[in-house]
Amino acid sequence: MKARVHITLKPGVLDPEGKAIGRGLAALGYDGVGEVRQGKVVELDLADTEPQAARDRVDAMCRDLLANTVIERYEIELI
Amino acid sequence: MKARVHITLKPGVLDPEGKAIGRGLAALGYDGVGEVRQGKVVELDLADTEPQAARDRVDAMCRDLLANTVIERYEIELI
Amino acid sequence: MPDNPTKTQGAQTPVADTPTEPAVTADLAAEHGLNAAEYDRVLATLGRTPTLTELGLYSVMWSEHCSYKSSRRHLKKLPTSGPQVIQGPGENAGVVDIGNGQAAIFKMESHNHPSFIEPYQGAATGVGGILRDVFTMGARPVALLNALSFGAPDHAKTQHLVSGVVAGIGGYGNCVGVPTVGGETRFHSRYNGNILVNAMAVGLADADKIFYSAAAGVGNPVVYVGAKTGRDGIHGATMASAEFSEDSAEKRPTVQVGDPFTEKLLIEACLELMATDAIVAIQDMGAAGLTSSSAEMAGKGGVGIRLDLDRVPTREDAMTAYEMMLSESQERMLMVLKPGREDQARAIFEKWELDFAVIGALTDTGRMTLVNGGRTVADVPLDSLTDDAPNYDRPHVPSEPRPLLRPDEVPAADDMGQAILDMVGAPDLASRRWIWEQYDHTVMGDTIARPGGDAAIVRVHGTNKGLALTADCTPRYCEADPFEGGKQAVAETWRNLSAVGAEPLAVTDCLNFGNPERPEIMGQFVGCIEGMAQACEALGYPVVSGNVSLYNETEGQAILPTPTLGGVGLIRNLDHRASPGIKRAGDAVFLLGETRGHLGASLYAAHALGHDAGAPPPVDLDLEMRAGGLVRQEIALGRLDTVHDLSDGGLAEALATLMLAGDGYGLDVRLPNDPDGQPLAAHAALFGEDQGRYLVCLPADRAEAFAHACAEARVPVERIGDTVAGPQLAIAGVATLALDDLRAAHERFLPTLMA
Amino acid sequence: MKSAVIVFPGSNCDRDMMVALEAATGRPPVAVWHRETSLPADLDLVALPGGFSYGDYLRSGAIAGRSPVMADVKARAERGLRVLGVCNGFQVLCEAGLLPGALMRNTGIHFVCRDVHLRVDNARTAFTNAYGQGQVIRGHVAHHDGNYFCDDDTLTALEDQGRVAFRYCAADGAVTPDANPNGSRNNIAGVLNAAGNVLGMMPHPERLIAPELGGTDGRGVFDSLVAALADA
Ligand SMILES: Nc1ncnc2c1ncn2[C@@H]1O[C@H](COP(=O)(O)OP(=O)(O)O)[C@@H](O)[C@H]1O
Ligand SMILES: [Mg+2]
Repeated sequence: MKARVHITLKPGVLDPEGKAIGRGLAALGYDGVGEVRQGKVVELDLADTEPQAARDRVDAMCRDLLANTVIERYEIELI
Repeated sequence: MKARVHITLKPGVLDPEGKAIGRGLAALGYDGVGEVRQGKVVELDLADTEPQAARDRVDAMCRDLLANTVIERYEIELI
Repeated sequence: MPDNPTKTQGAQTPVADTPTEPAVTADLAAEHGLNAAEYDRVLATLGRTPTLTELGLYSVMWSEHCSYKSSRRHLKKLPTSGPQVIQGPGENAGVVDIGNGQAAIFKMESHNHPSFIEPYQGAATGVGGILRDVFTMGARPVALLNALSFGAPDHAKTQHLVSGVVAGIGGYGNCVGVPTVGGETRFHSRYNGNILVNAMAVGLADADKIFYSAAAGVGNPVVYVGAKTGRDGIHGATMASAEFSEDSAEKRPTVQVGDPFTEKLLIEACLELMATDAIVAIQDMGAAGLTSSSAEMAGKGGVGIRLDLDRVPTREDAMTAYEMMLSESQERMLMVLKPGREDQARAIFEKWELDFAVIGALTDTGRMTLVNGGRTVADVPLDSLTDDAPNYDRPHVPSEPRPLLRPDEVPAADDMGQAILDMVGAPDLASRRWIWEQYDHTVMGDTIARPGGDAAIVRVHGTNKGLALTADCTPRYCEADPFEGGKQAVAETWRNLSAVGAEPLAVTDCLNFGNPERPEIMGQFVGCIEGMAQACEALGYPVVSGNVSLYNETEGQAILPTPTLGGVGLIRNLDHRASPGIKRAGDAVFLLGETRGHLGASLYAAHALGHDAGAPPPVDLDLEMRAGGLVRQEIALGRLDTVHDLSDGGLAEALATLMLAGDGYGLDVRLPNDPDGQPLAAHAALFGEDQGRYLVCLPADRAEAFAHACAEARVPVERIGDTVAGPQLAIAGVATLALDDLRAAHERFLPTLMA
Repeated sequence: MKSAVIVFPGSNCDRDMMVALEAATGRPPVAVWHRETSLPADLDLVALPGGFSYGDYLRSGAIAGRSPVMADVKARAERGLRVLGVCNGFQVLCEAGLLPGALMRNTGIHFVCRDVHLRVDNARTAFTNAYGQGQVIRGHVAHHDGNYFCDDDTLTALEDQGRVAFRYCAADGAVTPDANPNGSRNNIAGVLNAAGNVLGMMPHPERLIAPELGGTDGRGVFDSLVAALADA
């Protein structure tokens, strides 16, 4: 089984890299681009076979390491 | 309209970050985690209203700035 | 690997391809960059058709990048020895004696093509590669420099390339924890399609603990350490040896991705193992990876080598012998250990979480034998890969000499003050702060002179000695007159070292040129080398390491000839050193050397005329010796602490720099006269780029003694004014400029370009 | 004073920190490898040096913050051991939960290596008593992720309890946006835990300990620790 974890900055936390991308796009002439936010995806190959157990384990990994909940939130997708 | 661009390293390209995350998880006692790959997500607010046009424009942005197709590939999702 | 015989009868071993691989033909050889004559030579050497793996070996080992086939005979002209030289060219890096049983180890290398395709990773892996060249010899890396040539500031790709290259150099060096202390950066349209990224690394070791690459000891284990092998950058060496075309970015295989974290662990692990006596020979896997490292180690040692490729740590499935041998995965090293030391070494690498594998053994056959999946996939004489590689005497024609450019042929600015501001803010002279603030230049706690001066100074840890480091070249001069340009590049590094008070020890170089198959390009190459050779000879300043990068062309447009020189000097007592910033009001300001107002090939002429014109300024090596010697002597005696040499932008640039690097002081000066005491046109006096000059400031009460010392050393000198308390540059009869305006002009260019 | 410096894979200011500590305390600190499960006994200080532990992969300090030795660092800090984290060490302390908040990417996106001015916001701590209250000193930063973030409540608590040790400021001590090299909230350069025995700071005091290195203003941090111990 595979899990994909999407990690994004919490709303309200300033995202300097997203902003820089936005400026870069504007400089290249792409207009009409509003807010740009950047995040991370971590893809994991898992030995688990049971979806709920897998999800719980990945959730624990997120809280333990993958995300810093002071600034980030995460979403888990099993594939 | 909103677009979400997933940017990942092409298969076979070294992903030191993914490797380090994998090691970090193993050190915390999470076993059964196979390969870990890490990528980026960029979320864009777009003024476009027509999906195909929006997709084409985001595709151009990817080739121009968001991704380096020498080592990365990307996937566009409209939401 | 006791089950592997160390003696093989090469010619009798059945050599076979993996069944699924394409048959080797002359066409396939051509696609691998081997021309018809070269392929015939392979056939004759082997007496049979090569396997695909063998074709791969020849293609990378005979590439320009690895074989130096166009440059070898000319590189021999460079002086490479001297009492200070412990190891000259031919090893991974050059080694010079710095006294007290210590040695400085350094080298410069290009990563031009990969940086154009993927600026961040290209530049980053360039730094990683040059660091390995240095620590593979037993040195702890202590400093990095980089010499960058970008296209015109307004070219569509420039901003993106600057941003990626600078981030990549910083990203790698900062993470590894080696300070990036200097370099140079230029912008010129001739680099629009082919930027240059040259990186230099400097390390320190005990002079009696240097590690070399020549393998020895039949039966000794061959060990692979570091990161795993993937399909990265296969054919990087051949790529670095071919011209670019518009679609290269599409066709080329993947460039390598660097992992500075693994490199940091590799440095620590290698240095830990080097503290034992387990290593016989060691070499990093650079261009052409496992192929060149194994061939060169065994070739140099005059032994044979047998590798069992099934034991190579790989990170991808089903890699073929061809792929493993040609992979340019980063952060890997090859070593030959003393027998029985495998476990000791393994423990160290495992502690640092790095791969470790015994992948073969030395043999007595003089051949490289590769085994994979039970098959012998290659078996070739080592000499044919290394010493007997092609060696060409390419036709070369000298460049057309350019006429002298008289000052009256160059328009003088109406507003000389504005001209000075324009010059100080021009792309070639503007502050590089935006770049070096992205580099950690103080990590390791020994950076005594940070970027921004003539040469950076890094203290030898735990002592009061320092290494002075600089990288320089003036490609405009090399284009106008390769011989004088080659001389000048050497002299400029020498001058930059002298200006901080360092005794110049030796140089490394990175020779970047266009397509050597064009006689006019080959002429530039030969001219520059001969000029460099003359200067190095005259200055007692040998070349101890270097690198050649040819085929820097896109669509037939070659780069400017760019022989980048990296100079290393020694300051024996750091209490006595100099820097360009004005330190006090009331100092006498002297100009050393002769000012003739030479505007040929100058930045000013290029701006005023809209194109490069005229012969470059000649370099008088005898005067260089005398002036540099005097400056160093006065600094060493503690009598001189404010020095700046004159180069691009001439006197105007130097006056501005004295103020910009100072603590808010000003200058009250007049223009110098020519050697006959006659006045010069203001634009010629201000912007002429006559060589061999220094601007110095010293307390007025010592002015007379200083002038006397100059006369004694036969160094022409003129007192041109004084330092003052007010933040103003006042040039009598020419202009008065506020320090704030100079600073604003100087700091504007890069932040604006990169915004 | 007996001190230890923790070495993570990828630490690169460990030697610099040891040099500074030895100069201030007169005795060489002990290097502790991250995989140790306990610190040496009778320590007076443990320092987490700068660098790129685990390559700063995932987030700066994230993987190192969970390495084996950190459990004992936490336990001993709770019992009052002084802990100093500089740069990557500060990031590790936040990730390990010894200090509140997080260090994010600099707002300017780039790595930044430069001298800055720092205002000593609280000179009554074990780490800052050698400075005057409100004194403006020279600091030196070299980081990519030095942008200190915390929520509003945490910020109020830090400021009300005197737990901001240093702020980035202009030469005259004014705390202005221009003087902020990384976008930190309220120009925060260093914070303390509630008990005052743990300090994390982005500027590198160990790089400014001699005139030839560009200044001596960093010495105060180490001298303060020595003085605090003598007073205790
Ligand atoms: N790419 C770079 N990286 C680091 N430092 C640089 C770079 N480019 C220029 N510098 C620094 O900027 C200063 C000016 O460079 P340059 O004009 O080449 O000096 P000089 O004329 O004395 O050789 C030097 O201190 C140099 O080290
Ligand atoms: Mg200079």
